Order: sequence, then C-alpha cells, then structure tokens
Amino acid sequence: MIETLFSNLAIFVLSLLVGFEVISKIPSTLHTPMMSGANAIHGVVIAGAIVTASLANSPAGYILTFIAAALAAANVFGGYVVTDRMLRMFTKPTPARTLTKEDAS
Amino acid sequence: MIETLFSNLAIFVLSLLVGFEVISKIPSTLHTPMMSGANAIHGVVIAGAIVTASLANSPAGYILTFIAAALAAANVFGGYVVTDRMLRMFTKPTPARTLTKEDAS
Amino acid sequence: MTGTAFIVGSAYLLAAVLFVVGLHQMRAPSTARRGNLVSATGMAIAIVATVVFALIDSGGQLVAWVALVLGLAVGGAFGVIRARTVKMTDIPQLVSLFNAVGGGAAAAVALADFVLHITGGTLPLTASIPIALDVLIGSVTFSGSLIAAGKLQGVISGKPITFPGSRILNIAVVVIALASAVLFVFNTHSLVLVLVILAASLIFGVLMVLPIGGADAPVIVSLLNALTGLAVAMAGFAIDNQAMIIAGALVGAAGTILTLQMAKAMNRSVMSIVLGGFGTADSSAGGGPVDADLTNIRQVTADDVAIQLAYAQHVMIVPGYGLAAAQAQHEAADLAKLLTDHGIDVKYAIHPVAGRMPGHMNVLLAEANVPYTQMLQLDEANAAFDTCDIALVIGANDVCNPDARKPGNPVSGMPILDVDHAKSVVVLKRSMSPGYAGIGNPLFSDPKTGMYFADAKKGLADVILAVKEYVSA
Amino acid sequence: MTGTAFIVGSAYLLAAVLFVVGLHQMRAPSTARRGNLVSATGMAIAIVATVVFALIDSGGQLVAWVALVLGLAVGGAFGVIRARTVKMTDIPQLVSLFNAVGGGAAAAVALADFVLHITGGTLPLTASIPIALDVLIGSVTFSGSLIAAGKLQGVISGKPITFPGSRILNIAVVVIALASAVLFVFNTHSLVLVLVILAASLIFGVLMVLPIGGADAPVIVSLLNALTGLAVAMAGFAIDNQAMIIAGALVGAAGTILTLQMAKAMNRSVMSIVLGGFGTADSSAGGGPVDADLTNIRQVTADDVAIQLAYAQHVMIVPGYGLAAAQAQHEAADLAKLLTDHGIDVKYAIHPVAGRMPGHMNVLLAEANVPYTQMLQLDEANAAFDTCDIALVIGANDVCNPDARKPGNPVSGMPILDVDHAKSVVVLKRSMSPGYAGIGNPLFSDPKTGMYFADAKKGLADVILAVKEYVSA
Ligand SMILES: NC(=O)c1ccc[n+]([C@@H]2O[C@H](COP(=O)([O-])OP(=O)(O)OC[C@H]3O[C@@H](n4cnc5c(N)ncnc54)[C@H](OP(=O)(O)O)[C@@H]3O)[C@@H](O)[C@H]2O)c1
Ligand SMILES: NC(=O)c1ccc[n+]([C@@H]2O[C@H](COP(=O)([O-])OP(=O)(O)OC[C@H]3O[C@@H](n4cnc5c(N)ncnc54)[C@H](OP(=O)(O)O)[C@@H]3O)[C@@H](O)[C@H]2O)c1
Repeated sequence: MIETLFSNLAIFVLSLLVGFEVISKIPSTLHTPMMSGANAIHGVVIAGAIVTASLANSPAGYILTFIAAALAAANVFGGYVVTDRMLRMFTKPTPARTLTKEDAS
Repeated sequence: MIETLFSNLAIFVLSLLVGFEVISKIPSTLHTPMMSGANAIHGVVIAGAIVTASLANSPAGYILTFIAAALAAANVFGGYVVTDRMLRMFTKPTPARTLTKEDAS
Repeated sequence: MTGTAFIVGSAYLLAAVLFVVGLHQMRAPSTARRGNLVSATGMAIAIVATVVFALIDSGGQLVAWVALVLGLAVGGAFGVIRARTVKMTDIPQLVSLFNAVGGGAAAAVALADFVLHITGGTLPLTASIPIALDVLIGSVTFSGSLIAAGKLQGVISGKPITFPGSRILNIAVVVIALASAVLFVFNTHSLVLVLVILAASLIFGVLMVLPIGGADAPVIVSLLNALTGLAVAMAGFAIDNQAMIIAGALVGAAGTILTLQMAKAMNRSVMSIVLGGFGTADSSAGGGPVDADLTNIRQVTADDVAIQLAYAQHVMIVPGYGLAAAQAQHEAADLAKLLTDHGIDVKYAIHPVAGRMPGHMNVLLAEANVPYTQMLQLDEANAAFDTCDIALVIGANDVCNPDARKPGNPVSGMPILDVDHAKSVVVLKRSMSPGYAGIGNPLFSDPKTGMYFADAKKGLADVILAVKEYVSA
Repeated sequence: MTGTAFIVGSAYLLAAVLFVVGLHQMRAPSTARRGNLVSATGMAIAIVATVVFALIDSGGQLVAWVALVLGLAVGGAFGVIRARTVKMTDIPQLVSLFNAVGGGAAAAVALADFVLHITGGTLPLTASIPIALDVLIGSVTFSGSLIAAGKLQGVISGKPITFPGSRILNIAVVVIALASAVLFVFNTHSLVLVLVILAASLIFGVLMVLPIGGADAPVIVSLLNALTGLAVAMAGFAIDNQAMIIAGALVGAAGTILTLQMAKAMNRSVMSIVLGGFGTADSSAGGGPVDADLTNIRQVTADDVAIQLAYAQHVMIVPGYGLAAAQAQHEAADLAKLLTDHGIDVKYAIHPVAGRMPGHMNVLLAEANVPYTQMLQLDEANAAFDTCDIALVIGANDVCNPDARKPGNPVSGMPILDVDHAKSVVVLKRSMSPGYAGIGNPLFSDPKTGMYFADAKKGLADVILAVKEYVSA
C-alpha cells in the first residue's frame, strides 16, 4: 500500500516537473493549438473509463461506465482531431519549399 | 521486487525527461558553471556512500566505504563550492544597480 | 504487482515519453503537427495496454463492456464530428467543451470507484482523498468549462454576470463542497456526502465563470484545462493507474504555465481575472463607445485603398478581433495573394492577442492558407513597419493604439504593433466605435491614416474587386 | 516499504524538486547563483535523510561509520580546498577531476554492494545488471576524466596520442569488459569477473580519452559528466536509492543536452570528437604554423594603441584563447575600467568558444569583476561592431577570422565575430602564429588593422601605462 503510494507520488511529482519544464517559452503563434493539444492528452482519462468497465458490477456502475466512456471519448478523439486540423493548416509557403532535413524525415 | 523495479524504472525515465527538458537553450555564457553545477548534483552518490557504511560488515566493505565517501565528498563539496565561486563572480554593474524585485528577495 | 502489470506499466511509461516528446515538438510550427501525432500514438498505446490488462486481470461483466463500447462510440463520434466540422472561429468554445467532458469523465471514474466500494470495506485514505479531490475538481471544470464555452459561443452573455449576494453564495458553496469532501474522506460509504460534493462543485463551477467577461474566457479555459489535468491525475491515484497520474500531472503543470503565458500575452494577471469574477470591478473590460468625432478623420473608399495597395512595394496587413468576428480571413488572404502575384511584398503583423484567444489569429490565417512564415510576430513586425509603404489594419483597434505608450489609460504598457511607423495607414472597420478596451485611438485621426468604414468581409471583397481593375489594367 | 522509508522517499522527492529548480535557475546569470544554492539545499536534505534512515534502519558497524567520517573529511577537505584555491583558468581540469571522483565513488558503491552479497544468495537481475553497468560506466568515467584533466592541465600532452594497434586494443578491451559484465550478471559471486570488468573499464577510459586533442577535451569532460550521472543512477538501482536514481538520471540527461550544445557552439560534432579518438584523422585540429609574412602587416606599439583608445568613443574588447593562456583577464578589465572612467564606452565581444571551454571566457572576465551586462554574446556583439571605433583583439584568432565566411577551409561555416566591421582594429598577440585551426587570418593584413606583437599580459600592462599618460594629460 504505502509502497504503491510512494511510487505514485514520485511519479506525480516528477511528471509535474516535466510538465513545467516542457512548456518553456512557446511562441504565441501556437498558444491555441498547444492548449488544444494538452487538452487532448488529459483525454487519457479514457483509460480510467476502461478500468471502470472492467470492474463495474451494478447498474450504477454500468451507467457511470457509459458516461465516463462517452465523455472521455469525446475529449480524446475530438481533441486530437481538432488539434490536428489546426496544425495541418500551418504550412510553409509552397513555392519557397526547400527540402530540409526535417521535411525529408 | 517487481513493484520496486517498476517504481524505480518509472522514476528513472521521468527523471531523464526532466533532465532533457530543463536544459533548453542555455546562453553559452553559462556553459561552464552549468556543467560544474550538474557535476555537483551527481555528487548525490554520497548518499550511496552513507548506505554503504550502514551495511558494511567486512574489511573490504570498510575500505570501499572509505573510498566511496572520500571520492563522493570531494565531488559534492568541491563541486558546489567551485560552482558558487564562479557564479558569485557574475555580477551586474554596480553603479547601474537598481533595486529590482529579484535583488530585494 | 504482477508481470502483466509490469508490462502495462512499461507501456504507460512509453506513452508518457511520447506525450512529452509530442508536447515538446508542439513548440515550433514546423514540427507541431508531428508532435500531435506522436502524442496521439502515446494515447493509442495507453489505451491498448489498458484494454489488454483489463481483459486479463479482471474480465468484467459483459453489460459493462457493452456500456463502454456504446459510450465510446457515442462520445467518439460526437467528438470527431464536432472537431471536423467546427468553424475555425469557434475553436475556443470547442476546446472548452472538450475540456468540460474531460473533467466530467474524471469525476465519473471517481464516482464509479466509490460505487464499487460502497458496500465493501472502508476505503483507505490513499483512495478516499483522491476520490474526493477528483469529484471536486472534475465537477468544477465540467460545469465551469461548459459556462465558458457558452459565453464564447454567445449562448450566455459575454458580459460579466453578477447578482446581489453572489459573493456570499460563492463562499457558502465552496465551504459546503470542501467540508463535505473532508467528511467523506473519513466516511467513505456516504452517498449523500458524495452527492453534496458533486452538486456544490458543479454550482461553484458555474458561479466561478459567470462573472468573468467573455474576452477573459480564454484564460479561464486554459486554467480549467490545467485543473482537468489534475482531476485526471487524482482519478489515476484513486484507481492506481500510472498513465492517468503521469498524463494528468503533465497537463496540470504544462497547462498552468501556458495559462500564465497566455495571461501575460493579454496583459492580464490570472489572479485579477479569477478574482475579477468575485466582484472586483474590471475597469478595462467592456467600456462604452467614445464620442465619434469625425471632423479630424480622413475617410477613404475601396477604390482609394485599392490604388494605394496596387502601387505599394511593401504592404503589412494588421488583422484584429474584427477580422475574426467578420470571418474575413479568407478575403484577407485572397487580397494578399492578389497583391503578391502582382509582385508586391505582403506580410501579416500578428499581435499575440489579436483575435478571440492568444494565437487564434494565426490559426484563422493558417486556415486561409497563409504560410506561417508570412505571419510576423510582434517584434519582427515592428522591425518591418519602418519600411512599410502601407499598413492595412482590418478590424483591429487596441493592438495598434499608440496611447499604449503613454501612462494612465486601460492599454498603458501593453506591447503594441507600431502601425504608426508605416508610411501610410488604412483602417478598415465599421465605425469609430472603440475596441475591447473602450478608448479612442489617436491613430485614426493621424493625417497619414485613411479610415475605410465597412464590414471587414464586405469591405475586403470590394477592395479586391477594385485592385483587380488596377492590376489587370 | 516502512513508514520511515516513505518519509525518506518524500525527502528525496523534495531534494529532486530542488535539484530541478536549481538547474532551471542556473539558466540565467541573474539567478544562477541562487540556483546553485537551491541545488545545494536539495543535496543537504538528501544527505540528512539518508543518514537518519541508515541509523534507524540498519545501524551498522562502528568501524564502518568511522571509515565513512574519515572518508568524508579527507575527500571533503580536498574538494573544498581545491575549489577555493583553483585559478579560474584551471577550472576545466578541476571540473574534470570532480567528475572523475564522482564516477569512482559510484563504482565503489557498486563494489561494496557486491562484496556484501559475495557470500550470500545470488543477486537478482535487478541488482546484478545495475551493478555491472555501474562498475563499467563508473570506471570508464573515473579513468577517462582523470586523463582529460591531465590533458587540460598539461601534465599529459594535449596532442592526440595514438600508437600502432591502438584501435585493435580498444576493441579488445571493450569486448572483454562487456563480456565479463554479461557473465557477471548471471554469476554474481565471481570476484574475478568483477575485477576484470573493473580493470578493462579503467583501461578503456584511458584509451578512449588519450587520442582526443586537448582542445576537444571540454566536450569529452561534459560527456563523461553525463555518463557519471548514469553511473550514479545505476548505483541507485543497485542499492534501491531513489535520490541517486533521480539525480543521476537528471544529470545524465541534462549533461547529454549540454554536451550537444557545447559541441555545437564549438562547431564540432560529438560523434566526430569521440570517433576522432578512434583513429579518424581530424584535419582541423593542431595544424602547423603558416608562413609568417610580415610584408603586408602594419605593426603598432603600445603607445599607438593607447592613443587610439584614449580618443575613441566606442571600444570593443575581443578576448580569445591567448588571453586565457596568458591569464590577462585582470589587465583587460583594468584597461576597460580606465577607459570607462574616462567616459569611453567599453564592451566585450565574447565568442562562445573563446577560451579553454565554452563559456569559460565569461567566467574569467567575471573573475576580473567585469559585469555580465558588458559581455556581449555573438549576435549582440556583431550588431555593435558597426558602430565601434576600435576593436581590440587580445589573443584571439580563429573566432574573428573572416575566412570563416568562405567555404573550403577548417573554419568555414563557424559563426565568427565581425571584427572587420569595426572602424579600426588592433590585434594583440605574440607573433603571426596561427590559432587552433592552424590557418592564416586575412584580418591581420587588413589595412585598418594594426598588429601589436606582445604577450597579452605584458602588452596590456604597457598599454595601460601609456593610456594613463593620455588620460591624466
Ligand atoms: N485575443 C485574446 O485572447 C483576447 C482576450 C481577451 C481580451 N483581449 C483584448 O481584446 C483586444 C484585442 O485587440 P484588437 O485590436 O484585436 O481588437 P479590438 O481592440 O477589440 O478592436 C476590434 C475592432 O474591430 C472592429 N470590428 C468589429 N467587428 C467588425 C467587423 N465585422 N468588421 C470590421 N470591423 C469590425 C470594431 O470596430 P467597429 O465596431 O467600428 O467595427 C473594433 O474597434 C485587446 O484589448 C486585448 O487585450 C484579447
Ligand atoms: N573554447 C573552447 O571550448 C574550444 C575548445 C576546443 C577548440 N576550440 C577552438 O579554439 C579556437 C578558439 O579561438 P580563439 O580565437 O579564441 O583562439 P585561437 O584561434 O586558438 O588563437 C589564439 C591566439 O592567441 C595567441 N596567443 C597565445 N598565447 C598568447 C599569449 N600569451 N599572449 C598573447 N597572445 C597569445 C596565439 O597567437 P600567438 O602565438 O601569435 O601569440 C593564437 O593565435 C577556435 O578555433 C575554437 O574552435 C575552442
């Protein structure tokens, strides 16, 4: 029990640190897609919906499974799709397109 | 056992991520002190020397304890002191010194 | 921990690494899309690992799995369809909506965990505390984000909504929510307590966001986004799921930083926005129109604008909130294309807060196929105004108000676009009405400025027609 | 895990947070010192927590504690004294030395853990693998860093040292080390295997660094620094100590990024440096002197320099390796002070790799009390050369070689300081000898350049004397 708690706590704290550090100065150009992209990541709550389904054993449990699944799915699928839609539109000018290493990979 | 391994592995991986992210573009001005500062941090091996001491029960163990302690102490104490010595020298011009929030705190 | 659990844990770690790499790549326009795909790959791995583990480890009831699949289908379809069809001008409210459902899902997971143990032994503190926090935070972000989405959509008034006694009601609701959460932690069988936490938190979410002005909503959405991350992490603690703990904490922290950066770009402090919601008067928001004084104004027509543009060498387009409101991004891009094809150098000067939320103008222009290399950020743009023959301001006002350089007014100190450094200026807007800050703009009465009064979409279309004549001639 | 272990674990987490915050603050000169103190506080917390836990949890033998205290006293005293007394020009080798002892300590911890279990049951893979890796990596960094320190100190020749068959010997040593490590993992009672790993790794460390040129040594030191981090993390796995895992991984990753950035600043690739050590010829390193052609050269005296300086408005000092070698940083600062007091604007143009390692020149000048606001980085400096009356180049050569702008020579493509944009130039060096890249410098024969041949320290002292006459006059 306490072992698990410590491990989870360590994971939590270190993830917070990663989160703080990964967002350093972002150009405001990307604030909107970035927010949307972070939004999609917390759609990982869908894993919780799956676990909920595997344990549910009462009508209330089934209903909550349905709710959690529906909400989480909207978050994760909608989130990634709309972020992608936004970012797909960010293009370099087509005429001046030179084959850089980035493009090639 | 496997619980501990997982927890340690997760801690390791997340710490790697933090490490990668915390060093984003540093001005080359600070490359030397930064390297020295990181150097001091791995002096945390001194914790290992302490654990070694608490467990050692043979002449070989005592000798290794001494070696580990001496080497680790040189690393950690020397590392922090020399980094501080370098950084202490980085000053703003004294005449133009205005009392900013940073200075006040 | 079993061997399977270890493998699942490792898959979660891999997913976490991909989330971080994805976020990291989202920092630059050239790699951002790939970053989002990397992050999505991480999500796919986490989902597959969870399904495999759930099937092996517990099996579960068929009806529960059916509920899951149904839920996923309904929610997934809704999400994807909305994501595919949303107009780019409506992005802010959609992000808010997706945030709301995330918070709701996190609360539902905690509720399900509670239901599971309602008849069994008392939950340990390591489960009851996160459950309580999850229901609290998840519900607040659920209802709060819905209200914010409503404000952004215009379903709910964008004006700060307050009523007598709202402050006391607020405090009462918070106290009730927190007190019942504390009680619940030591009394994990009480359905009543859970329902009270749920209700009080939902109400608090509504009360928190209602008094916030529509223009401040993006910052609140970002803040709620970070909170949803925390709620998900709490849900992860409750059901001991590392993927949720890691990703939730990641978003919680990253979202917090993003919120601070957004608020800074908008020249606002997060504190003042949130507290503004609790009764502190916000002097700069709203603001009635100043007297329209047309005597010092030089009005120009579409034809005047067209001739100026057609004979310029360097043109700078300065889009603002009005362009977004009029959805005139395509017309602006068409005009730019027309001029560029005619050999004229055209760039866009984009202020961080021009538009409906920070970075939104870039998305709108990107939608109209404007390459991001033509979108100049504040500093680059200001360096370019000096050599610019004509600056075409479209539906922007505050972001190019030279009074920001003087103290003592609502925009004082806000970094602005130095439009007044251009050789000549044309401002396209419908009237002399002020912008968000509610103050007059000396740029409009500058002798080198021509005011072209029209709706942005209609006005640009007319200019395009007129330019075509000069260009073909 | 006991309650005590939980508390110790939490203390370790706190320490980890402080390490990260400290590193974060070390990114900017204004907060860097505080960052180092924050990091040191984290270290103090980790140490205290470990001591408390060790006393409560296992107690241990008195003699072991005495050995510990003795070791700490000896090592600590050595470290602090060296840190306090080291000349700033000798920083690179001291950092390398501290890195060596860190690697050695990590290896010793793993060895002690091995000794502890040599008579007991077989170690599980989760202990034997990290022990093997720790001894391997720790020993390589120990001996490798010592050699690098020796090269930087000049005790060992800075020239790449190679001998016939060195490549085969290298491969053999690596194979032996790895093979015995693998064998050990499944045979954790074998002292012989451990000693073989130890010996082979130590030899490999020496062989790896010997062939690397002294000027490339800083990058190797940084790389070994990162490796020591990994060794410490492995030691942490072996003895299940989270502080070591976290801090080790942190330094391992941060050090890797820092190494890449340093290499980039030096216009080198880490791969080519390390592989260079394995026999690939390094065309740019070393390089014999070019023919000294004094016909096109305009020589100037201390007096000429002084008069030019005394009547200038904007002076830019360009320090290079020669200033560091001559330890003339104090003279340079004194000259600058003298001119500044006389109302002349003096700045320093600091190339990232001017000096003995990246960022080293900044440390040297900081030592001489130059405020960091006067140290211009490459871009700022290049913007300032255009308005600079006289650029005083002190012991620098490659970093201001205009040939870097042309293709086909060893410095091609290296970002340089645009010294040739200044109105006039004075170069202070001892002769026409080339610099590190071994090529001539057209700047020296530029009509606006005066060559002032002298040792940097002596030459500056003479200029100071001469300037004083003009200033007091
Ligand atoms: N982007 C964000 O995240 C954000 C968030 C909160 C607050 N803000 C604030 O909002 C302001 C943004 O500055 P801004 O210069 O972009 O906008 P602004 O100062 O609000 O001015 C927008 C102008 O567009 C005109 N307009 C409105 N609809 C139009 C239409 N259909 N066609 C043509 N013109 C139209 C309006 O004048 P007419 O009525 O005369 O046409 C108005 O003066 C700043 O004060 C900023 O701090 C921004
Ligand atoms: N900083 C690093 O981390 C690093 C690491 C590896 C390689 N490098 C390389 O080293 C070079 C650094 O460029 P740099 O311009 O600073 O140095 P440089 O090109 O090596 O030239 C240094 C000059 O200083 C002169 N000098 C030496 N001792 C002197 C003394 N006592 N008094 C006066 N002058 C003296 C030498 O000429 P005389 O003999 O005529 O006096 C020499 O030409 C670059 O090529 C860089 O890539 C740097």
